[in-house]
Amino acid sequence: MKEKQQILVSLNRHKEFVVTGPFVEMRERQGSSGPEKREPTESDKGKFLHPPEILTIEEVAQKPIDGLDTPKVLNAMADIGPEARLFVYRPEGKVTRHEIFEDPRVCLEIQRGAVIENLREKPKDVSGWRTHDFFIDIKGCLGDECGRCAIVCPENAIHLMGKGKGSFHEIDPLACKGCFICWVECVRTAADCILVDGKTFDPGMRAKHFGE
Amino acid sequence: MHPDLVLRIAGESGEGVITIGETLCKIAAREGIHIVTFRTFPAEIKGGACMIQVRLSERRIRYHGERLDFLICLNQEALDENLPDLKEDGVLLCEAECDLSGEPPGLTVYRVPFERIATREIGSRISKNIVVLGTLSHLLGLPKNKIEAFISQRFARKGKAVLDHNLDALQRGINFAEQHLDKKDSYKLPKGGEQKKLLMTGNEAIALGAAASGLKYFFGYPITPASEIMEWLAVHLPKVGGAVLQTEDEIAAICSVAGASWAGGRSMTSTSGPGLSLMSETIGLLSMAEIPAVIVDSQRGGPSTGMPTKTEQSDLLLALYGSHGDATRVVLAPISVSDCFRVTALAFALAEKYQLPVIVLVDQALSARLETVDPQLVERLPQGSRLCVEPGDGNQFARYRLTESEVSPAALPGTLGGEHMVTGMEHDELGNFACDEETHTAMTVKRFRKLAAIENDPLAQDLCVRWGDKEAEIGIVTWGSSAGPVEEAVAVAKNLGISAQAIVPKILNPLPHEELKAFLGKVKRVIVPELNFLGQLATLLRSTYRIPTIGLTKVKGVPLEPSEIVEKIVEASATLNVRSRKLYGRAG
Amino acid sequence: MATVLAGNGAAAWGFRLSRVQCYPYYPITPSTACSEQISRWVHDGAMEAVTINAESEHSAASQIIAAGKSVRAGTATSSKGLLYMIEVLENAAGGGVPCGLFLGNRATGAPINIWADNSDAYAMRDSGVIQIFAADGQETLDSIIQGYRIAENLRVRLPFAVNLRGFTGTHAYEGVEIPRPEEVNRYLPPFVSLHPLFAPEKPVTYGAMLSAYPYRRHKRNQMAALSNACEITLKAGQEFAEKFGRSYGHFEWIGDKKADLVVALLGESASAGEVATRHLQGKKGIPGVALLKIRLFSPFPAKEIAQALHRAGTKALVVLDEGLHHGGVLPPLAQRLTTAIQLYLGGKGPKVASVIGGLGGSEVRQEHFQLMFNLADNIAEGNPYRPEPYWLDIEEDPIFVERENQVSPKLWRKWGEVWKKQQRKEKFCSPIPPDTNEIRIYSRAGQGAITSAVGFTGAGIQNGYQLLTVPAFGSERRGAIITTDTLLNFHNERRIRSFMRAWDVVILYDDTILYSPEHQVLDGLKEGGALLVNTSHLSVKKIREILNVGQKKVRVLTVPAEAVSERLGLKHINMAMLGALHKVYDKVPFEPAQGYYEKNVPRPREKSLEAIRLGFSETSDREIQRTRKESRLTVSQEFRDWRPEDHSQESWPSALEEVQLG
Amino acid sequence: MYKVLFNRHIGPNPDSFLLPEPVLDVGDYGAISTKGLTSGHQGCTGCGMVTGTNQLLRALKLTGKHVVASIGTGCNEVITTQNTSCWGDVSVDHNNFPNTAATLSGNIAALKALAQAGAVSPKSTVNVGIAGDGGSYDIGLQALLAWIARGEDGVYVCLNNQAYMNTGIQGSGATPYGTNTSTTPFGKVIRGNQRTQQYILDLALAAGASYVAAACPLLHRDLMIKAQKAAAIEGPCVLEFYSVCPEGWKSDTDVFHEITELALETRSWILYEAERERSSNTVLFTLNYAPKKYLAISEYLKLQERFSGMRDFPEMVERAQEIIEARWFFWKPVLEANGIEWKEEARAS
Repeated sequence: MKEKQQILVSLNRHKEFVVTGPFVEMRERQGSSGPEKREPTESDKGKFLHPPEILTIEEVAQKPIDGLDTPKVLNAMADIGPEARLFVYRPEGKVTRHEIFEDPRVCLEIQRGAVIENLREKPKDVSGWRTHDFFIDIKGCLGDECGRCAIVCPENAIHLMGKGKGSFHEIDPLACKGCFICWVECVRTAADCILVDGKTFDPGMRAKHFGE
Repeated sequence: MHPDLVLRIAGESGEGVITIGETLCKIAAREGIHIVTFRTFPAEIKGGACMIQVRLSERRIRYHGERLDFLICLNQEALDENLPDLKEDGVLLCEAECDLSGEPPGLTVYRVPFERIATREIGSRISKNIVVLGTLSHLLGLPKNKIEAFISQRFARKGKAVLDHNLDALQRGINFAEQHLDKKDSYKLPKGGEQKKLLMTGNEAIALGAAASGLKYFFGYPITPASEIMEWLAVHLPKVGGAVLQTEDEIAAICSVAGASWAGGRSMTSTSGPGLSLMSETIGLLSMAEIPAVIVDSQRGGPSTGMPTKTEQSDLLLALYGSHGDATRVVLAPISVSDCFRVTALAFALAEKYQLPVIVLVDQALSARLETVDPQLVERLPQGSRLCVEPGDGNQFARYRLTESEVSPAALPGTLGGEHMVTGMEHDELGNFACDEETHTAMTVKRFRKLAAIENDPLAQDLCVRWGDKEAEIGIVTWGSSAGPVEEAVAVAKNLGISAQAIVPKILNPLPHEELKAFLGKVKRVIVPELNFLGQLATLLRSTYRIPTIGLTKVKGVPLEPSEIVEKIVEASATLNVRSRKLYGRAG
Repeated sequence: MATVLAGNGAAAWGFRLSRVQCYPYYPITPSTACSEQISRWVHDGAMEAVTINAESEHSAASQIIAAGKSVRAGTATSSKGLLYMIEVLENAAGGGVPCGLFLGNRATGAPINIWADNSDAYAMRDSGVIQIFAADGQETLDSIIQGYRIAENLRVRLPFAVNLRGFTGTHAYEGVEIPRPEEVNRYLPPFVSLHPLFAPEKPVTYGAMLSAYPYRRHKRNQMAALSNACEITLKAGQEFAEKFGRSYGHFEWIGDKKADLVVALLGESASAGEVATRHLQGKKGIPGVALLKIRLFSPFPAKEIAQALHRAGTKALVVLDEGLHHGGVLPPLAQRLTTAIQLYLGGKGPKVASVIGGLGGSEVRQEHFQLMFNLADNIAEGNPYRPEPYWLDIEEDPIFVERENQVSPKLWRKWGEVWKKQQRKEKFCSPIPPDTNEIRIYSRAGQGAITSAVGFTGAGIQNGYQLLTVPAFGSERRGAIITTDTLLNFHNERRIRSFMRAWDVVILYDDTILYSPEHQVLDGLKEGGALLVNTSHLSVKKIREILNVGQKKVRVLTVPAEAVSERLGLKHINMAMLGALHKVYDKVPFEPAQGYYEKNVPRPREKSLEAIRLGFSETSDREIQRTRKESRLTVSQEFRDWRPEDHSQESWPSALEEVQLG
Repeated sequence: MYKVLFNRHIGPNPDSFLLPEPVLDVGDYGAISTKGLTSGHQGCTGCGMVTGTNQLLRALKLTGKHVVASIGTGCNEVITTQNTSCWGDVSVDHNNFPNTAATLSGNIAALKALAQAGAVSPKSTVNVGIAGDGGSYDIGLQALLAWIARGEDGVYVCLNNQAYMNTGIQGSGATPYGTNTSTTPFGKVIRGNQRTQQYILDLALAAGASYVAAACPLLHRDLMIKAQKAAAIEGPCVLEFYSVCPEGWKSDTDVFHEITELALETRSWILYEAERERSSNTVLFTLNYAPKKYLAISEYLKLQERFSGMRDFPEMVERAQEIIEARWFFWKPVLEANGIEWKEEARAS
């Protein structure tokens, strides 16, 4: 007796989910034009918060803020001294709040609450960690069609250079710790164009990984 | 000629003594002759002496006769036992072998070798009684064809051989009489009236009366001497749509009556002294819950097991006052078999109309007595129906409504809007439990006003029988089966020149105060003859009317005899002219 | 116009007026009611905030710290709940998250105890949170608003906590002024996060792992910010005074400006101290006395307090701590005061003695303050005193000793000499005359006595008096006998929040309480006071008998509150009892109170008002007549009197004669 | 509990019956435009865990939303925020060790509050909580299950390297049977970890999660599909990444590929996902990877010295095999529907 077929309640506009017994199969839903192709979009244009600015006397002097009586502000800050700060909060460009106060911090390079602003940070040089040098043969590399090595590199050391046919991947010498994982991936599944210490062939390493 | 004939047949129980008597009565009844019988039972189940005394008369009689005209004895013990009751100029028909040494002269004696005829000529001892019947019919001039017709009708069911056998025995009896006996005495069957009479015992009359007045359910437990009522009803009540149930004991019987009667069906039970004792608590319930019920008590020698087959009138106080508390009930007492029929019907009428238990008191003598009854009795039965409420009259139904007319309408179960609670606990008008002082007083008053209402109810009028000269100074008050001897006694006293009058109230609770007070107002002496030791009716009369009474009590297990009463009348009349008033503590 | 609020309710209003946007909560006695009130408002849409039903205080604290990085956040907890939070609170102070905490102070540790003391507040001293102690509902509300103003100040950016003593503070109902939202908005600007998470233009990392160098420099900044909080708290208090009229500072100096003897303490217990101080002020033979009620505990205003003591020329300072020193030299408050005096006044400061009291809900009564002033006087005279803390209400270790055997022998061996020099002076310990009216209600839990007492408080306040209602709480559940006390102060120039335990009226919510052995209902009842009992079958005479009142001049009144409520179909008798109270105690007039009750009685309103009126009218001190049960029979008396006729011979003529036969 | 349905198709599945549109399938090859962490973190050479984090962040950024991560103390947090921050354009809130899910819940509430105030559009941010296996199975379980029970919309990722690696390889709730760690050493009397490992995804489903999935960084296409699905599906979603840890598992730094492959072939790590339809409480299970040829567990033990002790005890290996087969039994219907034997020896015959 044919199992009683049942359609699973689903929001999906392109696929139907047919239940037969314990199993579910996906079928094309009639009249669906298939998922519209969409590129990984730029970050969404949604509404976000805007952090307030905390300006020193020099910064205020260089870029006067419209909507503020700059000279009066500068005088007030001068009274407080070098550690005077101007707190300005202008989410949509227009100053909604401002306040002059003396920076309570003693060690000025440490942010309030030991907060770190990510974009101001420079990556640490970890090149000292590796014991071998790795270099990608530009011509051998498949460029943006492959990208295996970039996706498995624990250090995000491998970057895509260029676009289209002439593109290739390059290892950032400051970031690579020499873990061989990119080499294994390239040899196994891609172009086998990563040179270890300048050599493409290393009998011991190949034997270990591929039993040759 | 003799207006009536008193005849007794005595012998060994099991020899068919009673059959001879009953056959004689049935034939006589068809002739329209008035009959009253008296019989004794031996205590043993089989064997032992027994006798049946039949009095046949042209006029209505209520007593089976004191001295015998005609004595038939089938063996020596019977002869010795019963000879003294035979009149000097009576007739004796006895077994040939009996020796008659020292029998009084002037006695007509017929000696018939019944034993020999039955065993040797016919070959079966049990048909001896038919032979006696043949002989007797010849002596008394009973037409042969009537006897043969009766025998063939009676033995038809038993098959041709048995029938011929009995006819042959009858013929031999007649032949012997014709050949050997020459009729010397003058006794003949009295002349019958033109109308045929019914013949029945007291128990049968009660059962028939109940069935005739709409008895629907009978619950009983077998007890001598009342069992015949249940047996009769078990056969006949289903034919008229009723039902009989034998319960495991008297308590179950009376409780079943209570349930069935509450549910709307006329119900009854019959028992004897011990049974009435067991039923007394439920009589209280019937009175409290105001449920109609009829209880027949056929009294026997008491107390306790006492003398089951002997008659006595010693349950009166139990019937009047049995059950704890002020329990109300009606007590009736018929004085003859035809009276049993009417009084039972009256019991149902009163029970239904006034919604309370009615006790009918008879005794063993009356229960077992065969008597002829006037067939017209059936039409003129007293009627009484239960007052019921119409369904759905809206407001809450008050089962025990206190109204000036004492009786509150009942509601049969299932009546819409008639839902109510029935309980043995004191209750208010709705039937809910209520134990405050006003309610209990009011409800007790309601229950006792019923009895007062019964006194003035037309149903309960002329329930007293009067005999003798209305102006006589000697008064006799008795009840139940003792009425027969009293009637005889008054007649005998009249012949002796002493005027006495008698009153027999058939309703003992509530007493017919007007008639009794009228009667007691006239007489100077009151004799209260009854078959119990205490003088229970006397006690009742003394406590109710505060009158002096002369007691005549007898506990021999056999009915009173007119001679005993006449003797007491003579004694009482002797005191009439002696003005010695012994003052007893007269109240206030 | 003041509204009747419990401490918890005032705290909830503090959070609501500060427009807190994220309020995760986890229930714990005694601060639960604050979270319940906020949940009710949020669910009714009266407060725009996101509440989280956290599964533990640890998560609740994590949530306010996470949310506090983007919005204004706050929560309420007590005792052990706070101890769970301490593991995470470091991240708030360390991360510069200005979130707020309301703490209903309650004992911690074993054995478990749900009543008040400061051990939970003392346990969080090292989590870097600003700690403010409030003394009553009003201070709690105001301190929470000021707390956010201080915490979010750009020179602070640290979390704050407002402490209020459990039950005597959190569950005490009194008049609280609720400022209008727009005024608070002017005082407290909306929250702006310095490093918001939801700002892609400046992605930030909180709680990075810093090694020694950056770590210690960060901690240096953090401590600098915390010390700023001291000055900013003062400024915030003054600005609050300008806007709302109630001034707040680091501490409150109550009593003589020039005071040789000073008792210092934190929070709500000071209400009893005020009464004692005013009683002793200006008495013959008693030098200047003052009560130092410290409000800002962390950062501790050491310099300001030291200078105040110096200006007052204080010779002896007794510090009451409601917590333990746990191996420290002195309990925390005493230790901080001693250090402050030592650092800022050198040798010229007052001598300091430490007293421990009020632990686990122990009462700090007025006579305790008299004892402490007496101790201070002895110290001021140069008598020796213990360097280690004294204890209140410990029979074996009293402050003053009359007989040696009264004290445990080992302590006598240690402090015998000192005790000998310390003598108790009667002039300090004279009994304080009561100048407030007090009402005690004995009821069963679940009968709604508190609702009626709070209603009465509202009516009293509307009439211009200052009232305080404190229900006694424990772990009893429905049915147990509990007490609810109400205080009425007619002099409105000074607030009184301390009970004399001399009752003008005692109310029993049901007559079975008369038989309860532990509740001697007549104890403390003033001469001429009244005893009101809810009963429908005991007469006044019987009650006087049960309590063997004898000739004591005490009025006894009864009210059949059950019958009244039943008639109206009300489940509780508390409204009828409220009306009865007005009948017995007339200082709060009945008619004007109706206006208040129309708006503030529980639903069904109409029936409650009717119950109050009936309670008022049916209260009486006369005997109550027993209603006769009318009979339901509908038949005439004549019918009932009928009896069967007597037929005895007298009533009818008869010739019958008694005769003897034979 | 819940009604179980199996997806007949075995393999990665960008479509979900809970989502109107399928998620972006990056395929096995081709460069991926979005960035993960910035380089220069302090992780061990050849660390598989931080690869998972990278791929997670890249996948979430593919959805075009701003990512806010609530991370709990552990290897992943410590190596990426050592005196600096490698999180790039992701805002990070590290609060404490046991309260990753609580912190996540706090940030979700903050987002809701800001949205209520109209300051932020809620749909443009995804809140993700990242913790290790210790932080999810043991100390953080209460916060995690409570967060799921509250049904808040967010993603929770457990980087499962099967022990407390940050503090020096101590045994955790996720440590397999027989493993040698510093607190469950392979002694003469008690040989290695006596507990069998727990499974956080089962607990999450029982607690009411909308979507759970197990993934491994080697098959990055499958991982990134699951990450995007978790971000898109409404309600609490829980992911678990297989994180190769050369230091903790005492393996070479370059065998990331081989170890993962062996894990999949010996079925000691099963790639599956489960979507729950709330109203009817049905859960659709999809098996994403079924090994062609089953390998015995002993193969998997070879490359990792944490199992060195266990290798010499056949009954322990047998026990480990039973544990795996007991777990694999769940997928019996799907396998048979696709013609694959679920039992190892059945295949052999």
